[in-house]
Amino acid sequence: MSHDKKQAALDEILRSSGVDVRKCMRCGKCTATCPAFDEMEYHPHQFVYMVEKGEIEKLAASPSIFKCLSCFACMERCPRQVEPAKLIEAVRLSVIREKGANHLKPEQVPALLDEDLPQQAITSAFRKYSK
Amino acid sequence: MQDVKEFRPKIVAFCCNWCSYAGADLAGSSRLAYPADVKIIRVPCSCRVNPLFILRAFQRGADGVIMAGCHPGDCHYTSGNYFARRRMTLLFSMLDYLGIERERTRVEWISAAEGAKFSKTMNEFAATVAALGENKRLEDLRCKK
Amino acid sequence: MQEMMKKRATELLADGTCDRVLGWAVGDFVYDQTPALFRTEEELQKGFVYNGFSAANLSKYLVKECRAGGKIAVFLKPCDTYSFNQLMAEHRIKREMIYVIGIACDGKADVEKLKEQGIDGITDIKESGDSYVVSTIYGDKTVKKAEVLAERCVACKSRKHMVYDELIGEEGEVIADSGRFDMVEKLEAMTPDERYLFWRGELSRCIRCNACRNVCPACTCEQCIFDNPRSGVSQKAAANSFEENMFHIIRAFHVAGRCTDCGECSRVCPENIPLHLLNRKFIKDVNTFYGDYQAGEDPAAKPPLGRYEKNDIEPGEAGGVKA
Amino acid sequence: MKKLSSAKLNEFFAAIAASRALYLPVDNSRGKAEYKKWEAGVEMSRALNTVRSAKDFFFPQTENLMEFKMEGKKVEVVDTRSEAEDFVIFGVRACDAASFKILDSVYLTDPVDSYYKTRREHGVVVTLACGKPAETCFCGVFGIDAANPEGDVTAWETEGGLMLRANTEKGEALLEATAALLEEGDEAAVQAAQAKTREILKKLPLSDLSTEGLGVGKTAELFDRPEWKTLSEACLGCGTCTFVCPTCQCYDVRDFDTGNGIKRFRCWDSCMYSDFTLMAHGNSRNSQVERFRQRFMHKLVYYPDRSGGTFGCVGCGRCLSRCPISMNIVKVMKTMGGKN
Amino acid sequence: MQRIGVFICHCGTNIAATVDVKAVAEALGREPGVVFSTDYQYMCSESGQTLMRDAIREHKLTGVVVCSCSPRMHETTFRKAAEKEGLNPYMVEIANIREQVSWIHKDVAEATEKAIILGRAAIAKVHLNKPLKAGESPVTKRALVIGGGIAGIQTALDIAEAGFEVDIVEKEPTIGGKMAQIDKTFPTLDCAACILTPKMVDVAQNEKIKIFSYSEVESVKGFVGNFKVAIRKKARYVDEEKCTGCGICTEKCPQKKVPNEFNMGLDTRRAIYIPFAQAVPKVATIDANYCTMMKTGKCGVCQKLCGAGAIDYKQQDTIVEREYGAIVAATGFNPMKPTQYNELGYATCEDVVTSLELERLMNAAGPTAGTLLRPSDKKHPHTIVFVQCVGSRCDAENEKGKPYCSKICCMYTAKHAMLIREKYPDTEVYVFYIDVRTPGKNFDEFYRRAVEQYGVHYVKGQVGKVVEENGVLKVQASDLLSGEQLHIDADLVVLATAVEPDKSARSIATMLTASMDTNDFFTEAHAKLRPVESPTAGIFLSGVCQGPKDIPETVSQASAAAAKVIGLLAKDKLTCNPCVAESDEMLCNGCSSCEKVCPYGAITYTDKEFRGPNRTTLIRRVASVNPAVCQGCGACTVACPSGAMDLKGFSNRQIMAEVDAICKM
Repeated sequence: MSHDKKQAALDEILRSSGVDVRKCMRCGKCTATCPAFDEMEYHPHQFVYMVEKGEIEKLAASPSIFKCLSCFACMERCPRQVEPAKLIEAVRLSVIREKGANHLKPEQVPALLDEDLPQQAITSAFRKYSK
Repeated sequence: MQDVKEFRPKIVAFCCNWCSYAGADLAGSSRLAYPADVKIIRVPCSCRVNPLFILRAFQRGADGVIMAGCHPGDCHYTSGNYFARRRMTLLFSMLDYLGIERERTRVEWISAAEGAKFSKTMNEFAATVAALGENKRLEDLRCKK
Repeated sequence: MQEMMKKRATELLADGTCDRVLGWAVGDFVYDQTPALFRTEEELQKGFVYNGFSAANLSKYLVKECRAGGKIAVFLKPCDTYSFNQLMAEHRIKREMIYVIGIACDGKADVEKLKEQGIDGITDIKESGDSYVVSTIYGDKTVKKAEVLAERCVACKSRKHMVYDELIGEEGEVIADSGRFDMVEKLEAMTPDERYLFWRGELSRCIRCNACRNVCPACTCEQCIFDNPRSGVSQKAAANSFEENMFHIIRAFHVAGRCTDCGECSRVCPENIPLHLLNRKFIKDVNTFYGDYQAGEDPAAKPPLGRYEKNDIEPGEAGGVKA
Repeated sequence: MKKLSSAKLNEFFAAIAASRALYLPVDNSRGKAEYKKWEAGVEMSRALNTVRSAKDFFFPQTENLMEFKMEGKKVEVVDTRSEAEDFVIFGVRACDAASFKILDSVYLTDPVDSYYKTRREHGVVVTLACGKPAETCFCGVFGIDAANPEGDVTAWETEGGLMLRANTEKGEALLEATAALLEEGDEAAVQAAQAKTREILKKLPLSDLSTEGLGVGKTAELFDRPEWKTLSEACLGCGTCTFVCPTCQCYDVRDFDTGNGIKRFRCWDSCMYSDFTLMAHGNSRNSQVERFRQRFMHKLVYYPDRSGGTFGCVGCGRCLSRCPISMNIVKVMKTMGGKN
Repeated sequence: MQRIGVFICHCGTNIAATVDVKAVAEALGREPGVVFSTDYQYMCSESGQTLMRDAIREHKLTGVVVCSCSPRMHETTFRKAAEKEGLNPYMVEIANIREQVSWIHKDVAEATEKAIILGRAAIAKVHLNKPLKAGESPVTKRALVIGGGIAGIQTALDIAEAGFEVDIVEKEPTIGGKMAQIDKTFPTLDCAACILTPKMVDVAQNEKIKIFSYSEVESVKGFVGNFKVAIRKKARYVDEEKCTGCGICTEKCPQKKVPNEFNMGLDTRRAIYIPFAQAVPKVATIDANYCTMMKTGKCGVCQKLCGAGAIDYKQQDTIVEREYGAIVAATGFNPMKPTQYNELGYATCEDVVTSLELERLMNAAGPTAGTLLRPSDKKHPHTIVFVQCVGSRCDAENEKGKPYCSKICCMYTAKHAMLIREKYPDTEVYVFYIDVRTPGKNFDEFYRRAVEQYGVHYVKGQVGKVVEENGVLKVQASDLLSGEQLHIDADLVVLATAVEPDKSARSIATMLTASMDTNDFFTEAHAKLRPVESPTAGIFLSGVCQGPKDIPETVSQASAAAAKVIGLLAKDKLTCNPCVAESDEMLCNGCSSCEKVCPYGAITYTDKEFRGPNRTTLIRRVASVNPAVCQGCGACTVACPSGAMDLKGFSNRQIMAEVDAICKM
């Protein structure tokens, strides 16, 4: 990706999320609190740092963005109001807005349901798929 | 060709004793030049600057008036520059409302350590005012020779 | 309304609530009313008047009256109560000496507007519903009240009294969308050159009669700096354009954050200079820069120039038309 | 009697303005009449009268008297008077025309005020008879005839045009100079116009105002009347009445420090001001009652005392319409004079 | 007309090389009022000053203008010289023709012209100068210290040592403050009580010090040197003079179930109590909220038992009025209660404690007599997790926490970890940190010892969740360096919560008209150069009330504040800056505009009688400025619409005269 394109992708994420990544003091409380930690390749604090470094492409390519439950624990507990969940949501949206780039199709969802899946996860799962 | 005399603006700078006047001293001891058109009046604090003084300067022939004080939060008297800031905000807004060139007035916060900023600010301001030309809109013809 | 007010005034005098009532006295042509003190029922019956032309803001007289002692009842229109509060806030009047009778107001007529309609030789004016029937030596004419409503009342900011001991008539509301800043905005939208010409055109007519200052309920200085030879800026006449500007800028600045926007300055200007536009500019600026504030709304509120925020707008950012 | 057809009015103005400044009432941005210098395209106002009176031409609000130039420790006195230029004021009403006589009686009697005198000598006054007086008019009370004003030239508006009559040499010279545009006028048209005006004058609400009980020799009787207190109670102490008044003649002499010297000038003063005639010991009139009384006693008693009965008011009505609190000489006359 | 002398300094060649000093002297000599004008090589030298003094004498000068370097350099020099010759020092003005002219301009003609103009402005000002005399106000030679913690104690002792009287007002029944609750101190690990209690005894025994314990400041009036303070002595229902502190009442009181605040509520005390054994004053206090006698009128055990007859159930609050010359705020801090952090379980799990609670759990005089037992089951904890920065270093928008670093937590946590590992080597200790901040003498060495010598597990990361399951605290945390999420079964979790200023500080600041920052810490007069003074004259700051700090820093600041107080009290009279505001009562409207912008509370209003017109009198509200309090900023002069308020030495007329001279065409 060219430098300009990289910058454009970064600007778009920052704009659409409204997050100021520079506020992060790297305490890791977001990651400490994340219920989906084990599923993730990159963790919430890494999200913030990667966005700060402009590594949007790497993030967008990671399945981690679809592992986030959107439980907002990281946002609630972040002492610096960085709101990692908003970043994750922004990156996710940037991916699924690409035509046909849905991670899953709605019809694939029922098959993936199991009894232990929390209701919140199901609801938030639907938020991740385009209409 | 006739030699047209270059316009030299008259500029009055109100400087607070604790920060900006000291900043001007530093500019001086660092030999950082700014136009001789700028003349400084020392006041204890920017909050001592009465809008009357600013209008008075224009009346008496000033082409530009600048007020310099401590950075907000650094006032020697804790809050003076905050009050000064509100007063000047309103005064400048009113001058602009009356159609008087807003570039003729300026407020700048200059600390005792900012000799370079003092010199830069005065150079800039003098250039801006020189570009505007003579103050006509707030002049008092009786005070002109 | 007038009769109700007369009745209450008479009662208040009789029961000792007050020893004098400040109201308006009849003139020769209905519209030329003079603020007056009424001390007896007889005086009230003979001279008390209240109608669409009772325009004067009586609050400022209370400064003088409080010094005279006794207890004063005063009739205040909604806009006058703002001035009253401001005078209270500045310790210029003593609340305990004053009995405030709030009176409902649906706007005052401007006799100049009547005359602009070509009505001359007025001998009498009668209210009739939403109209005035004007008798003149050239015959009767009827005009709609709305057409001759004073400019300040067209953009009335509040029909609600900020203070009263009793109320006559129905209480109104604060009018949020009064449009009182429309003209200020129009001026702001002009180029500086246009604004300069506009204000030169207006202020050059100033004859420095001090009517604006002397009627202003915010201008209650023991001695105005412009009258004080020791101030170094005293003036008796606007000798040139600078002095015209100087007087009005400084006056506006001195009442900034204190002006209750009662509009008396413009009402009394013999040269019809729209002086309220200067004060409104400051009111608007204060609202924009420091949050909504109307002097006289709350006598306990800290005035905008008597407080600050650490992140206030910088003069350089605010000097322009738009923040 | 000369006649100027309506069509030639502008030509007439142009002819006068060709040789000297011509001032006439013009509507300003607020629709109010004020005297402006005529130039092509300027329309005369239809208003009954100007906001400020015509006295400004002879007795301007501010006027430089002299100058002191300073250079270091040297002081030089400079006479700043320059030869005044000729001018014509057109459209002066009867009241204002009468006011000039009052001003003259002050400024042209010994010691003569040279500043005033020069202006007076250089000005030609063309008066215009009133056609539609207002309710605030009461010039008749003081023997002024709005239908037959004084002045160097008197003009009447009639259907056929303007009728002009020269009353003085200066007036005759003016009509002489513009003779090419004028034709012989008809007295009858003037009389008709006058009759019409006089009919209206009779109907004015203040037409029955009386000067009885006022005037010469009434000082002792009126000075301590208790009504002064109630009348002045609402007075704001502003200078509006004095500054719009055609007969108020008081001034203050002030010095303005320019930084290079002093400009000594005079400017209108108002007896309503707290610092009027301020002296080293303080003010001679300490309260507004006294100042208020001074103004009206001057107009209604002191001046008549000194001028053989002529009142110091011409009934123009400006103070009636301009006073911020609608207190005025008529209310004073009604309270202090008449039946009392 | 003044008789002004003008002196142009060459400053060697500093000025003379760029400014034609002779031409300046000549031009200024022509100005009105100037009777003498000369130039000289070095005006500030002894001979230059002599030249000036001779001229003052010979030419009977009433005013002096020196055109030289910045007034910030030599204004005082020249004013002193003039004063020696009998001229009022404030009749001397400086035109700065070095920093503002010769050093920044190259063109001689231009520089000379500017020097002349600046000289003219100074002359114009001197024409309007008036001799000013610094006012004087007496100093009450007694200080008040608000707060009896280590800061207040140290300040009081130092002031008393210098021979001045000091009062300490402490709202609790005893002095000692937070330090009394602490077990050991870092980085030396000595016992806090061992070093604090002797100081408390010193205070009690010092004849110069008077302790108002269980008392609060009710109101403060006056100004520097002359404060009048009302102190409310809260009723403790025990006569302080009679009580011997024998403690029988505190043992026999039947009401045993009162949470013991000294032990952070970890155990209970009686309704009549002495907070701890070494309390000063050692006097019992009845807690009226719990006392059966006070609540029901039935009991009276303590009264019956008290041999000294000190119990007085009818005691009332009393107000004591005292005068002081200086006041020291030493109001201290409290650790934040972290109940807002649900995820950390403080509100729900008994075994999640704050660091100060841990201090009590480790203290020999604490509820467990010094054996570390966890609150829930009184068992030894084997795995302990420490969480740093709880409520500190939060974003300004964050409502739960504070934006500042609490400064002491890193060090005391290292201390705790070390002490635990020392005493209970079988305990695993984890410390979750964001940064470990150890700037201080022997501080980093201390921390490294905790890691290297004591094997404390320092983990870069934060704890996300603490949940109790069957008596085990399940701790979920991040280890950012390994990228792992840790799950630790802990027995005890210790939260290093933010320090916050004591709640009483805000109202005290208001009474003192001392400014505070948004976090309710007192603001210092200058962050660098006047760190122990409030901008309000006569108010000094000691300890954490000014900002987070540890014990040695607190003690240093306490002594520094004491030194400032001593400096003030050592004076018999205070000389005030004569360039202060002054209100012209004839012009004053009494509108209070000036008062609202005065940072020092120097303006007060009185109703005064004036002569009205025609032999009447009228009473008007007018402002007056206390010259001892006014610092001369001039904010009031602009707020005043009538021009009644003016500033001496920088009057409206003077400044306008300078403007005129500078702008003159």
